[in-house]
Amino acid sequence: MARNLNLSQCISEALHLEMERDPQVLVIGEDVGGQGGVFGATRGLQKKYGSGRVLDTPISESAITGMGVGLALEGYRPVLEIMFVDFIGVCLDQVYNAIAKNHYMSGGKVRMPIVIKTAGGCIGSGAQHSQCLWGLFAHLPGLKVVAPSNPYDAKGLMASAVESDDPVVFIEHKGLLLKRAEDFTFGSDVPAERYTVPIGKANVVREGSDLTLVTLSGTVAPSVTAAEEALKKGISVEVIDLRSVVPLDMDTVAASVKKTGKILVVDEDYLSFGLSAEVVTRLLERKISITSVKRLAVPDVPIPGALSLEQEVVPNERSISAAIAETVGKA
Amino acid sequence: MARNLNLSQCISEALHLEMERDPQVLVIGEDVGGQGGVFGATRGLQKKYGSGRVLDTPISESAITGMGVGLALEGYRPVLEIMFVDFIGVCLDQVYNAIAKNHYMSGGKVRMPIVIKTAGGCIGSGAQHSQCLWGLFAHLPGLKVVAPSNPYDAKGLMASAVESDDPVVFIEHKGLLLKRAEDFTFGSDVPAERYTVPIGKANVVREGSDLTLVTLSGTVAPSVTAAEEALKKGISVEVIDLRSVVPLDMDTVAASVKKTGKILVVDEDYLSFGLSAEVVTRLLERKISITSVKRLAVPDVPIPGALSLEQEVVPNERSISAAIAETVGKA
Amino acid sequence: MAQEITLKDRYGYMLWMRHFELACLEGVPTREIHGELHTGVGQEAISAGMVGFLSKEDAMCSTHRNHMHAIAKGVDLRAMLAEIFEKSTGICGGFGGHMHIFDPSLKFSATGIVGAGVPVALGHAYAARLKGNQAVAVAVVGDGAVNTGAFHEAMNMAGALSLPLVVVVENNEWAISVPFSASSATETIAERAPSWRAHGIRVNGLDVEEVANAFEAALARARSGKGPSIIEAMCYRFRGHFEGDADMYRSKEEKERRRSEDPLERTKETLVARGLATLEELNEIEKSVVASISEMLASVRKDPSPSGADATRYVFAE
Amino acid sequence: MAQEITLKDRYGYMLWMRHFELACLEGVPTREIHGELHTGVGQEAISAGMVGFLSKEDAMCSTHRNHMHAIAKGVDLRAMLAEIFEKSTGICGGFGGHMHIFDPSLKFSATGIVGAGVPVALGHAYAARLKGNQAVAVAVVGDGAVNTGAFHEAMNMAGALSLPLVVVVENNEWAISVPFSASSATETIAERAPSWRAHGIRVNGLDVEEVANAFEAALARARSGKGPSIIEAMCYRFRGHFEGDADMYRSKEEKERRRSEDPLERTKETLVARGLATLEELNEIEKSVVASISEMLASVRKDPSPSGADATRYVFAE
Ligand SMILES: Cc1ncc(C[n+]2csc(CCOP(=O)(O)OP(=O)(O)O)c2C)c(N)n1
Ligand SMILES: Cc1ncc(C[n+]2csc(CCOP(=O)(O)OP(=O)(O)O)c2C)c(N)n1
Ligand SMILES: [Mg+2]
Ligand SMILES: [Mg+2]
Repeated sequence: MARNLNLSQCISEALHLEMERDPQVLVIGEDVGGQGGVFGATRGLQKKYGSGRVLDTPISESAITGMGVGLALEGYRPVLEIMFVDFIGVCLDQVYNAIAKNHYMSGGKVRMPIVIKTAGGCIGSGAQHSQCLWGLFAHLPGLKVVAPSNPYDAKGLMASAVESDDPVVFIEHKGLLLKRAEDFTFGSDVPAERYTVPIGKANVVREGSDLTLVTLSGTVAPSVTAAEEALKKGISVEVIDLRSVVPLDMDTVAASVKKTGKILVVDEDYLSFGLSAEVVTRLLERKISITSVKRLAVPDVPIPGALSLEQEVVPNERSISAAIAETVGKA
Repeated sequence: MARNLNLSQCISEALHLEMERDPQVLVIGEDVGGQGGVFGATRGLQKKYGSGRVLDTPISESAITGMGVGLALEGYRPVLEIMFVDFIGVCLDQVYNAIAKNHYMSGGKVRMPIVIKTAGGCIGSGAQHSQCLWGLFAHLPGLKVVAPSNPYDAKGLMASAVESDDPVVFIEHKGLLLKRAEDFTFGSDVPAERYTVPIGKANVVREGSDLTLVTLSGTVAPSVTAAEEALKKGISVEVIDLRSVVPLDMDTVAASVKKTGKILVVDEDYLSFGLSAEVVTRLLERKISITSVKRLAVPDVPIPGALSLEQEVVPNERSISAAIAETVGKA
Repeated sequence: MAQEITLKDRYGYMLWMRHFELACLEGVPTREIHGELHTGVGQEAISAGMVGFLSKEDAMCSTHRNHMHAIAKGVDLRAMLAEIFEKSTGICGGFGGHMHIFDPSLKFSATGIVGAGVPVALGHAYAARLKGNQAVAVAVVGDGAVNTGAFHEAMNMAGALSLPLVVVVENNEWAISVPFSASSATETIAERAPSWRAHGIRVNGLDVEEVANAFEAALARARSGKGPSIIEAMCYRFRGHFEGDADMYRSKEEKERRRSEDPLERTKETLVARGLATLEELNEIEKSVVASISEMLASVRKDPSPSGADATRYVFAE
Repeated sequence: MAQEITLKDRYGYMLWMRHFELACLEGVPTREIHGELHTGVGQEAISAGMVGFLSKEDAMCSTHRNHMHAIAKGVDLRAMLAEIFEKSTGICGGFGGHMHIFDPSLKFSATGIVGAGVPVALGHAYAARLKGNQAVAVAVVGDGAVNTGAFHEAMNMAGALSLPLVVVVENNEWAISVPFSASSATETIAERAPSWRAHGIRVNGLDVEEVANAFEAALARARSGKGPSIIEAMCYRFRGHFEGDADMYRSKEEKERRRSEDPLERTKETLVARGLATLEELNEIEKSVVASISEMLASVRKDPSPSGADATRYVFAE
C-alpha cells in the first residue's frame, strides 16, 4: 500500500523499520529523542525503542561522532545526527580521520557501519545554516555521500545507508524536510513496507534528448519544472537525479550525455572544487564528446542573509531555466 | 644578496620580516615559541618578539583558531599554526564558518587578515599525518589556499599571505620542510631582504610544447625531473607550478594548454572532487581544445602506513613519468 | 559608569529589549524575515543587568539569540532591526541576517555556531593583554554551549593565561528540547569554574540587580588581572527555541508557571515597592518605548532590500 | 584476576615493554620504519600497572604513543612489531602504521589525533551500558589531550550518564615542547575531575603498585555504576617526542635527573628489598626477554612488505 508521505515521515519510517529489523541500530544526536528531531525525522523512535537506543545528547558533536566510532567497534550500527551539516566543522576530525579511515587503517579488520544523518541546503538563515557541503565530504575517501530528492528515495536510501557496512553521510535537504507531501510532484507515493533504493544508482527523473541536466537533492524539483518550461520552447531536457555524490553514477550520466552531447550540472553546493567539475571531468576521461558544458552552483560565496541576495546565488527555477537556455545556446 | 636557504628557514625569515615590519603580526600555535616549530619554521621568533606576540598554546585548535578571529577583530594579523593540516578537522568550524565568512557576513565591515599556517603532504606516518587537503579548503568560499614548492616562493608567498587582508591557508609540504637547501634544484637562492611573490600567479617552472603538466607543492620537483626524463624520449613537457589553489591562475594554464593541447594534473591531494577536476573543467569552460587529459593524484584512498603501499598511491617521479607517457599516448 | 545606571534605567532597557523582540516577531508571518528567528523574550534581566559597565574597548561575543546582548552593548537598534528585516540599511547590509550582528566599532559580534563565540572572546581578551589596557572580553552563551569542546578549550587558555574573560551563561534550562539537567555532568555550571581557574557564581537571572552586581564584580576581577569568571544566570525562555518551534518538549504547566515569573513585572514591582517610581510613570515609559519601536519598525519597513547584484561582493577584501 | 599478578610479574611486563620499544628504535636509522615513531620509554610503570585487570570485553583506546598500552591490553607483540616495521604480517597488514594499532578481538584501538580516543572510549562505555554487562572502557591519553575539546565533551557525557569510563592520563609534563604547567589552567589534572562528575586521583606513575591500586579502584567504581574516573599518573618521557626530535626544549640537567628515576630500576630495587626476588633472578628474566624480543625482531624482519597492488583495498567494505 502506498501512502502520501513527506520526507521527514519517510526518514523516520525507514529508521523505525531498521531499528525493528536490527537491534544493533542506534540513533544518537541532539533533539532526536524527546522531540523526535528538529524536523521530525526521528519522531516516535525513542518512545518505541527507548532512550538507550535513541539517545538525546548534549551539544557535543565530537563526543557524538567519536562515540559512534566506539559503538561501531562494539558491533552497533549507529545513526549519528549532526543537526545541520554546517556544524560538521566542529567534529569533522572524527568523521574523516576515524569513521572514514578506520576500515582502511585496520587493513580491513574493523568496519564502520555508521550513518551521519544531517540536514543541508538553504531555507534562509544565512551563511552558517544553509550549506550543502557534499563536495567537501566527497573529497575525503571512505565516505559515501547521499542526498535524496523525494520521500520515496529518502526512505529507500536511508534503509540502504543503515544496512551498509560503510559510513554514509546522509544529507536531507531542509527545504524538502519542510515540504508538504502533497507538494511533491514525484516520489511521495511511499509503500508502508521496507524497501531499499541502492546507493550509487542515479535516477533519470525525466527523459530528454537535447541536454543532460545532472543534479540532486533540493534542486531536482525545480530542474524538472524548468525542463517542463524548456520543452515549451522546444528544448528537451533529460534530468538526472544523482541520489548520491559518492558513489557517482557516471554510467547513467555518460549514457545520457552520449545522447545529448550537452551537460549542465545544477548543484546547490559551492561551485568550485566540488561535484560539478568532477562530473564534467569524468565525462572527459570517458572520452564522451561534449559540445556544450555549463555549471550552475553557488558561485563561491557564502549564503547571504537577505532573501534578495540569497536568490541571486542559490540555484532556483529561474536561474536553472536561464542556464538551460545558455547551455543549448538559446540564451 | 642571495643565500642558499631551505624552506623552513625561508618561512621563519619571512615571519621575522613581517613581525618587524608590522607590530600587529602575531604567531600563535603549538610549539611555535620555545621550540620554534616542529619543523623550525618559526625559529627565533619568540626570542626576538617575546612570548606575547609568539604564543605557545595548549593542544586546543578550536581555541587557537577562534582566538585568531577575536584578534583579527582587534586589528591584529594573526598567523595561526595548525601543526599538521590533518588536524584541521577539530577546528574547521572556526576556519570556514568564521574566518572565511566574517568579511562577507558583516557586509564587508570586518576583515580577517589571518594566516592558517600548516604542514601537509606525505613523509610516512600514515592516514592521519600525510594529507594535503587543499581541495577541501578550496571548496569553501572565502579562503585563499597557498602551497609553495621551493624556498624562494615560500618566503615571498608567506610575506604576501601575512600582508593580505584575506584569510590564507598556507600549506607547507613536510617533505620540502625537511629537504636540505642544497637538494633544491630551483628556488633556493633567496635574497635576504623582504620581497613578495603574489598569491594567484602560477609559475612556469619549465617550458615545453607537447604537454602541460600542472602541479604544485611537493610534486613540482619530481615533475620537473620526470619532464627532464621525458625529453630524453622526445616529449617536451611544460611544467606549471600553480603556487596557489585559490586563486587558481587559469590564464597561465590556459595559455599553455592552448599551445600543447594536452593536460596532465599531478596532485598529491585526493583525486576526486578536488583540484584536478577543477583545472580540467575550467579549461573546458574557456573552450580550450584538449586532445588528451589525465589526472594523477591519490586515488581516493587514505594514505597507508607501509612504504610499499604508500608508494603505490602517492604521486612520485616514477608514476609521474608513466602519466606523462600515457597522456601523450606513448605509454 | 555603572553608578549612573539606576534600576529604573535598567527597567527601561528591559522594555526596549522586550519590545524590540516583539517587533521582530512581526516579520515572521509576513515572511519579511525568511529564515529562523530566535528571540530572548523572558531573559531581559540578564542583558539589562550588563548595561552600563562596558566601554567601546570591551568586547562582546554573542550567539544565535543575540539581540538583547547587542542592545546591552549599545549596538544601534535601527541598524540591527533593519538587518533582521533583511534590508540594505541593516548593520551588515543584509549579508549577515539575524544571527550575524557585527559592530566592529563596539567590538560586538555574534555567531550561529553554539560555543564558537567563546574562543573569539578569548582572542579579544588576549588582545587586552597585548595592549596592556583594561579591556574585558565578554562571551554570552546558553547553557548548552558549556558542553562544547570550544568552551573548554577557550576557558582553559583563559585560566592558564589569567585573561580578562567574563562568560555569562544564560541558563534557561533547555538547549532546544534537551534539558540542562540531562546534558550536564554537574548540577550547576558555576561549580565547574575552578577546573578552569575561573570564578564561578550562579545568580537569579530574573533579578536584574543580582545580575548587575555579579557582572560588575566579574569585570573588576578581570580588569585587575585575576582571570576569568563564569556567571550562570538562571532564566527561562518564554517562547519556542525559534519562531515556529512547536515547543512540545516543555509541558504546558511548566511553561505557564515559568512565564508567570516575568522579569519585567518583577522589576516593575520592585520599583514601585521601593517607591522609586509609580505604576503610572512606568506604564508611560512603556508606552513611549512601544511607540518608538513601532515607529522604527515602520520606517525600517520602507527601506530597500539589498541589491542582488551585490551578492558576490565581500568574499575577498581585495 | 588482579590477584594473580605479582609485582615480579609486573616487572616482567615492564621489561617486555622497555625492550619492545628498544627493538622499535632499531628500525629508525635503517628506515625500516619510514615515518614518525613515538616510544614510551620511561613510562612503563603506568602500562604495567594496568596489566591483569581487563578482560576481552573491556575496551582500551590509545594514542600516538600506544605500544605499551597495547601490551597491557594483551595485543599480540609480534603482530604489532610487524605493523610497526611495515610488514604485511602486521596487525593491520601494514595499512595502519605504528599510530594505528587495531585489535578488535581485544577492543583495542589507537588514534594519532590528540584527544580523539576519549570520545571513542565513551562509545565503548555506552555499549557496556546498552549491553548491561560489567565492561569498562579505558582511554589512555597524555597530559596535552586534557586541553582538547574532545576530552571535555566525552568526559561531560560520561559524567552525565554515569558511564564506566576510566581515563588514564600519562602526565609526562610535556606536550612536545610545551610544558604542562604552561598549558593547564589547574595545577593538577585530577582536581578537574569533579567538573565532569568524575573521581580524580594523581599517582606516582613511576610506582607500578600505586598505578595498579588506583586503576583497580577506578575499575571497581566504573563497574559498580558510579561513573567515570581520571587517574593522573605522573611520569617522564625519557626520549624525544618522536625519534629524531632534537629535544632542545628540555634542559640537559632536567633530562638527566628525571631519567635517573627509572621505573624499572625502582621496581627492581623494591623486589630485591622486599626479598621477592634476587638481582640475579631479575637479570636472568631481563636476559630472556631481550633474547625473545631480539628473536622476534629478527623473524619479523624476514616478513614481506605489503603488496602495492593491495593499496586501494579496504576503502569501502563492499
Ligand atoms: C555546534 C552546534 N551544534 C548545534 C547547533 C544547533 N543549535 C542551535 S541553538 C541550539 C541550542 C542552544 O542551546 P543553549 O546554548 O542553551 O542556548 P539557548 O537556545 O537555550 O539560548 C542548538 C542545538 C548549533 N547551532 N551549533
Ligand atoms: C589535534 C592534534 N593536535 C596536534 C597534534 C600533534 N601532536 C601529536 S602528539 C602531541 C603532543 C601530545 O602531548 P601529550 O598529550 O602530553 O602526549 P605525549 O606525547 O606527551 O605522550 C601533539 C601536539 C595531534 N596529533 N593532534
Ligand atoms: Mg539554553
Ligand atoms: Mg605529555
